[in-house]
Amino acid sequence: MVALGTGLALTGCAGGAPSALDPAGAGAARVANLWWLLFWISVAVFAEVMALLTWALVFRRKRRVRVRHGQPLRFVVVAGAGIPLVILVAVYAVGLRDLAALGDGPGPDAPTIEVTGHKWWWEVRVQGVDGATANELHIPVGEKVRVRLRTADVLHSFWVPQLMPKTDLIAGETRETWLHAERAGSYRGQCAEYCGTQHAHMAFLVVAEPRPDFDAWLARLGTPARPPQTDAQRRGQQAFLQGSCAGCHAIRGTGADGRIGPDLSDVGSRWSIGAGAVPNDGGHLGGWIANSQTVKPGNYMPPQQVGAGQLPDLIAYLQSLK
Amino acid sequence: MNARGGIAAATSTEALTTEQPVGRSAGWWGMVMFVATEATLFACLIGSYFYLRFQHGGPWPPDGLTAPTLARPLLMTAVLLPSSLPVVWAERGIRRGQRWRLRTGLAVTLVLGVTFLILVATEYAEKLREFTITTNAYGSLFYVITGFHGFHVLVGLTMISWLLVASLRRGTFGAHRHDRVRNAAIYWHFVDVVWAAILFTIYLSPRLS
Amino acid sequence: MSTHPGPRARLAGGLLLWYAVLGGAIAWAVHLIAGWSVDELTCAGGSERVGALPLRTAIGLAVVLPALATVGALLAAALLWRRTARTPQGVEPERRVGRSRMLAVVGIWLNLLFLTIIVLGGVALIVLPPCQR
Amino acid sequence: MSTTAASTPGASREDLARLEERWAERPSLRSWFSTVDHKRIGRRYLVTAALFFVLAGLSALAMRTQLARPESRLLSPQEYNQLFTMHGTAMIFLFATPMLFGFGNFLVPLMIGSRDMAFPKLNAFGYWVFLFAGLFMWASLPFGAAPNGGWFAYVPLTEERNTPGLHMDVYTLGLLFLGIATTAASINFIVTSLKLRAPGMSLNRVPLFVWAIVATAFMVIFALPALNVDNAMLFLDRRFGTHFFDPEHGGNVLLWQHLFWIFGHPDVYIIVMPALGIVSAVLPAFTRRGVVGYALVVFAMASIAIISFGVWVHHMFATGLPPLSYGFFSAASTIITIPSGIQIFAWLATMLLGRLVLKVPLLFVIGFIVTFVLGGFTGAMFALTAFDQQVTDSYFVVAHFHYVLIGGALFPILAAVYYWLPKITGRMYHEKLGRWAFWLFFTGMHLTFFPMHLYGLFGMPRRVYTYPDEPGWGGWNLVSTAGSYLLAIGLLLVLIGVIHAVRRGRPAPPDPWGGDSLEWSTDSPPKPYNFPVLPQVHSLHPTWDDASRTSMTEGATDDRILARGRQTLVTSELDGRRERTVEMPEASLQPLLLALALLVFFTALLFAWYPVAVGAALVVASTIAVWLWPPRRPDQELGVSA
Repeated sequence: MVALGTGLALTGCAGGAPSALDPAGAGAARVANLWWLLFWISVAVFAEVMALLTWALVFRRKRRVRVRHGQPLRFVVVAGAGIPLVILVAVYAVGLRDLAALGDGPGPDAPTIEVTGHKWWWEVRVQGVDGATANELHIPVGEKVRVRLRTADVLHSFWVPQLMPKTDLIAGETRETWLHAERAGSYRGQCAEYCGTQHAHMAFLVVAEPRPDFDAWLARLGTPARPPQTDAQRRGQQAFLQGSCAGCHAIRGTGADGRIGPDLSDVGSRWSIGAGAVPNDGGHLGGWIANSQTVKPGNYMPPQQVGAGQLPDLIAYLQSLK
Repeated sequence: MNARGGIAAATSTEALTTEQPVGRSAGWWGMVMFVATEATLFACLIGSYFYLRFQHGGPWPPDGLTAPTLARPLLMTAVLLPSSLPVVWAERGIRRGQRWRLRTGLAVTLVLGVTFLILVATEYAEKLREFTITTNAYGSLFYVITGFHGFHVLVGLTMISWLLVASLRRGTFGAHRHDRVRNAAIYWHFVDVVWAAILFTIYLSPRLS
Repeated sequence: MSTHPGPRARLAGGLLLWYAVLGGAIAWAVHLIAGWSVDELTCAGGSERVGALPLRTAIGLAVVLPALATVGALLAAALLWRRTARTPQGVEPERRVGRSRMLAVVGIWLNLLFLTIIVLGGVALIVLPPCQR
Repeated sequence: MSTTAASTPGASREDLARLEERWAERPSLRSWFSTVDHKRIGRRYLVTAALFFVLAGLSALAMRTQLARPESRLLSPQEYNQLFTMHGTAMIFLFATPMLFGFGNFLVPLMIGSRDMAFPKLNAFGYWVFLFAGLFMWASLPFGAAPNGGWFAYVPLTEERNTPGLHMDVYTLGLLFLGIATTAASINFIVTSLKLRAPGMSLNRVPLFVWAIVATAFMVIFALPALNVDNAMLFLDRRFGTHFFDPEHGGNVLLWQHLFWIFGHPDVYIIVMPALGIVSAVLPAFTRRGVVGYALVVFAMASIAIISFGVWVHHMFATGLPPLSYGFFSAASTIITIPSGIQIFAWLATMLLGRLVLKVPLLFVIGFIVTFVLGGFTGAMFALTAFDQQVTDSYFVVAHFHYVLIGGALFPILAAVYYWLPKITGRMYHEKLGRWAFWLFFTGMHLTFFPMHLYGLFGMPRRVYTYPDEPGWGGWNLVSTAGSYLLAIGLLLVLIGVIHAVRRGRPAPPDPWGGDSLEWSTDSPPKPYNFPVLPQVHSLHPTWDDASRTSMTEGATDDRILARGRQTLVTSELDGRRERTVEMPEASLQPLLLALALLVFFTALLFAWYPVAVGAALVVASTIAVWLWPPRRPDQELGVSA
């Protein structure tokens, strides 16, 4: 009963969530298939156990029932060891096959995306491209892309449920995984290894897009940020460069080259502020700049002394960086 | 008895159902279990040493530190390992009710143990000039493992002196009452055996390969 | 069969009983520690050889030798099981034979179980490349 | 089946008076602090562990309330992170193990027919250390200095530079302190079960609960050192600048994980195993027959105890080690399911052949089977590396281990509470109240944790203080929260039931259930000396067999009454052959003093008052020296020749 309920719930409610049961790529698809195999085996065995339990409860409670002192060892051995052994060995073999499949990464020519975990955001670079972005990486649809994982501080874990199982980011070492998406779309990922105060807000987005769009993203990543177009944006840029912002953040082509916080060269186009803390719109951006501690308590950006007149300019400038 | 007859005898129902282990006291089991958990502690430390060493790769000791020299550690071994013998001799003595053997044996072990600790101190005095516990992981391992063992020697020596003081009084140990002697002896043998493992790990293994 | 084995035979028999019960467990522990540490540490060092041996052969030894030791323990447990099938006449009835019989059953099962694990580990060795990440 | 064994004692009135004089502790403040009676100590373990359970449970309720809705701001992330760390740490270390050890303390000597544990003073010492260590850790919470690195405290997050302050020092020192208690209790259990069994209790007649406690104790002996080494190294790293876990200076962060899980996985079974023993102890009374396949169940416990040491890397399947290493651990993790399966089917067979008496303890056992089996399925799934990498560190794993731990430990613990309440307090509980408690708890438990499987699969990671409103997350989280309140009400009813029983319950007969093991052949609650006559055991179910029962009445012999001193019997390790009588220690304040000195020692280390710590260490050493000082005896008795 419980198990059937699960079945319904699993198929009914997963749509739209970053669900491991709604795979969009080769890695996650294998695991989803494995899950359904395991699920149905579990349902069958659970039904068996419940049937025996019910039998006992229904027929062995009567006062007249005769207690039998026999030792039905064959039953215990067959049902408790024999059948499970067969199932487990089979499942173990399937598991090994899938493990080997997950190890079957991209060829040497595949693009390599370098992801560095920070408390609490993701720095994204592409091998051979001189530029960085944050909390968002693009991959071409239908191709395997190598992802090289490092951490700048504590352990994190790189997890895109719809595309690929987790790989931890280990301090002092480099790990590799790969991503593959069969259909275009945006896939939510999140840090899965507890990493301190704001572990909850360390999400990222994997955007799978056709190869030309991916190439365009690569090109944008390697070129200077869009220069300011309006007066407000120009004043905003000035405020950015003269204020304390540039000490921590970089914007390509402006001389701002701080490496402590995320590179902001394309901040206007990002899906969120604070690695999934709030949506990326003017109001939230202003709130973040004024005092990000109210938005994402504990993060490393101190409240900024920005004049009330400067804030709209700064917002306008940052939003124009697409 | 020939070999074949021996095997037949050893695999008879009688022999196979022999109680083994049998007849140990509660105190003996308590001490053995305590030593077992302590031995696991040392195994974890030594395992950590090799784990860090092989994960580190490259030359070991790292950062241009020199591999430990062998002269002093071998001298320390020569002092510590034989120190189990007087304890055995003392224990056998008290089993026969000979209190003088107990006192003499314990005193000799005490001297050997203290000598060992003095040698550890001179070793540290020299090493501390080259690296400390905070220099790198190797330094941390070196001092923590040897220091932890040194602490065990100290605890063992405290037991030995405690026994010695107790044995100087009348009415404490005898042929029928020597559980405490036996338990302290087990602990001291353990401290000795662990030293052999540490000698291999800290002093000999960097010279291999 | 001698009914009054000497003290040495008794000691050997008593120890054989524990080999029958725990032999597989210890063999498996050796297999696991050796297989895992040799694999992980050799790969961490960037080599695929342990001394003169290729890594696969070295790990293979860590599978085969413990498996053989476990088979030995299984045979010993089976022997113990047969020897305790009937209560012998005379000295000390029942209790210690019953106790040994139970240990024999436990031993047979333990050894079978550990043999299975070691064999499955061997399968992994055949299927998976030792240093792939 | 006997219900009258205790009312016709085989010992004479004079013997009983002498035993009373030797063993009874007069109620006084001093005796409250100095007691060494395993039954009083066992009760204290139970009450104290229950207190810590309430605290950890309230932490969980606060967390569930925060998670009821997406983007909730009820708790700050700093508060939430301390709460979930304390919840996990306390449930594992301060509730589950001590609670089960409490039952062990109370029951093991009774079940094996002894008058106390092998080392009664050590037993008292263990309790005080447990109490102080628990208070030491919880005291940090009101100051906002509680551990906040998760119960497995991964480095480098828990290193000084990432988590400054006392948080993780409380964790490392608290667990090192507590480890002393757990180790002491384990050694005591092993030695007690090896040496103090009643004559005739050979290994094949040892109650399954005692087997479970012994297997657990062995796991503790060999697993806990790994945790202690780990914590000691972390403390040294944080406080004294060593570099064990610092990759920039030759350290390695995975060393922490290896050592932690070498302890951590056996610890899962350290918690579950005694609970499985409880199930095997409860079933015979309510099925009117012994558990099917005694030897198989013993085998299952032995094999789980051993294999549990070889599966730790399955907690590290996402750390990127070579897949072949994973293969070995995956094999062991898969196969460890089999002994559990054997036990489950042995219990089912027992129920299918016996006559079920559906009282509250059996209800909880049935709840255990349903829940634990579900947890077992997901457990077997985690053995498969590929699947594990997808769901580890998600709410799926949270669901899994709550099914295993609540199913595998809490259900049996509650069964045990109802089953042995008459023996412990001498009072019967209220059956109807118990049934209500069961159904609320059972429903609440599944309502809370079943949905976690779902939102785990839907991609929600664990240990987040809040979450965005993704489809399938918000709604199911609300269900979980509602369930957690239901669960809490069920547990509240258990508490009310216990209080009601103690205050108003009917007096309990010696054997209200018709149980099979020796504790049912003595008074409820047992006299300070447990048994007027130590039994001679003739079978696996001594209370059910005439020969064993009469050995305590008509067959009573002086050498099993032992009224001339504070004595009990020592028997041989395997066959339970009688060896000699031993003198048991009297009540003493030394255990409390020693534990207090250790408390000062660890507190001083926490606040870096090192001279105080050295002073406390000297007090520790001298207390032990006095404790063990040999009593003076005449030379003749000692057997001294020179």
